[in-house]
Amino acid sequence: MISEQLLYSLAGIGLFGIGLRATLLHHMLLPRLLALNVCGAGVFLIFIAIAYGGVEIMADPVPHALVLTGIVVAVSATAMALALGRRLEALNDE
Amino acid sequence: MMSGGASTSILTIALLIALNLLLLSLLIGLFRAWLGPSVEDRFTAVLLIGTGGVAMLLILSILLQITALYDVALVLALLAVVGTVALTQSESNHD
Amino acid sequence: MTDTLAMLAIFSGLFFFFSGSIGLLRLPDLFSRLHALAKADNVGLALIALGVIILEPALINDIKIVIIWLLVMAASAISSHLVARHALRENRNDD
Amino acid sequence: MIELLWSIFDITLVLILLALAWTTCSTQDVMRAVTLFIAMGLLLAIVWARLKAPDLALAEAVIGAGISGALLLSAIRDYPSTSMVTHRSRLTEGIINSLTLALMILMSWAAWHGLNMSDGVRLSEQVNSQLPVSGVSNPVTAVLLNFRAYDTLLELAVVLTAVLTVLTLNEKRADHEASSPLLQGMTRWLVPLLVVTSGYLLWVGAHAPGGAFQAGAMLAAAMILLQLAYPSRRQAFNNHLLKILLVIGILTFMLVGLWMMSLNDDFLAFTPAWAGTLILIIEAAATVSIATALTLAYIGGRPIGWEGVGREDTHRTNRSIIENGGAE
Repeated sequence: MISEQLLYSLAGIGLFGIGLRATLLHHMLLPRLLALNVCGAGVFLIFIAIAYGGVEIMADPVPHALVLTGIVVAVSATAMALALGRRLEALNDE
Repeated sequence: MMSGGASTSILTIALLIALNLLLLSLLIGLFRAWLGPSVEDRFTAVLLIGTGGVAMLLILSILLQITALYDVALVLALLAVVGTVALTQSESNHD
Repeated sequence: MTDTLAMLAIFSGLFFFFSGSIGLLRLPDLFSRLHALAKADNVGLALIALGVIILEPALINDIKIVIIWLLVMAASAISSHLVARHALRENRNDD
Repeated sequence: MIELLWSIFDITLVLILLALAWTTCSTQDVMRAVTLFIAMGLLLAIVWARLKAPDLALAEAVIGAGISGALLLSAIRDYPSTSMVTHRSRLTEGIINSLTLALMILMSWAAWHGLNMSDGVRLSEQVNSQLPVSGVSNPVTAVLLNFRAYDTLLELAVVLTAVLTVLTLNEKRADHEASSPLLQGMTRWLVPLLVVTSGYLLWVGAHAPGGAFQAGAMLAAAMILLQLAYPSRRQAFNNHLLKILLVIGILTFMLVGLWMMSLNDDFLAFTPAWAGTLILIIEAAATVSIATALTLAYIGGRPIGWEGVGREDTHRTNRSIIENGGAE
């Protein structure tokens, strides 16, 4: 049970690291946003890995609720960032 | 739970093998997403993950005894087409 | 007995999934790849769904699985059409 | 044997996930990155299912397959160049790489120790002991709308703020060209199915995975599909109605909270006997608001005639604000 928790936590850390590195490296908005979303997915995965308790035991619902709101906030924040980028593009074009 | 008698344990093992093979098949399909060359070629791999994901969710729901995973599979099946529509519509007046 | 039947269905479904994903990887162009994908989408998922239906006791879930299978079939047909049409249009623009 | 097979499955799944993340983040082509990102979203839904989080798997399936894919693919149209060339200096790149690696090692160490030293006490025990008085039997819904209702209220406020920003900044995108008849035919039967499923998810959320977020996202996916198939019918919505729908979730939530405050002294402290009904009312309103918010976020700005001002006027106002801001 602890091995699954650890495996998926490490996977979450891996996703977080990959996303963070790419967020810092890229210049353009869209790739950066994708990387930031990957980064966020890593954080969600760490939460859910810790909430997991084994095949026959019910997982902890509190982190599930946190991540559920997190997913919806992440998609709205992405939409907001895209709108900001679009506005910036429009102003630069003039 | 599944770990009750001897026959159910054989069934569990068989289902787990099926699950692993299904994941392997998705992995093979994913190489197409990596190779491309065109956008449409990459998208065929996404379509395969959609269907394979539905199949995996069905098997997982038997293995983990979570019937709610059928709802997840249902949702995935319903929305599988939205991504494709978005792809084909978004690019059609790209240039 | 029922378990054996279910396993038989699931593993034959896996065979179609594998032929689909290997076809996706090996076939030369987009249209034949879409054709390979249809095997996994239609027959592969149908057999796996059949196996899961045999294993799943609750009738309501069985109905759900049948709906899922029908939806995936419809989605697969429409997705293939849209992707192929999109690819044709893009190519015509290039010429 | 069973353990071993689960381990093989877990390790393969994790490796595929990491490989997809890596290629998404390192590819030079935006279109390819978005496609791989959608694939990663689908795979994440399977990971949530594997980790026994069906609520999350539902949300990820709706948002990953339906909404973020459509959002990002339509955003690609806004950016003229599709290549993404990174031109950080070699030194900067080295610093970023080593800092990220150091952070990851630190986090792994923390995860290792945290998991080994954990005493196994979980919040789930407290949740389960309070579940009978929460009014619902799905623990995740109980946490979201009863035990930590404050969080959910503020989360709705965050979504509203994000959408208000989108609406403030832009007009809606230009329409697509008309779609194929087959797509329109499919939309005609698929959209009603999506709406019904959304209602099902809302209803089932009380005792099984589902709830306002999944239902709202599902409804938004239906609207997005409708707009993709019938681009010219976008203005079928009445703007006044849209404005009301956008805030009805948060409004209902706060009114219920204040009402409960008048009875039980605490904001959002539900009376156990009514909790089930109140949660359903709040969730129904929240579903509508989330759906409206996500649809407007997808459209990418104000629909035509959102305020009395015409396109040119708004534009000039924004311009002058920026210029004046620069002058001061």
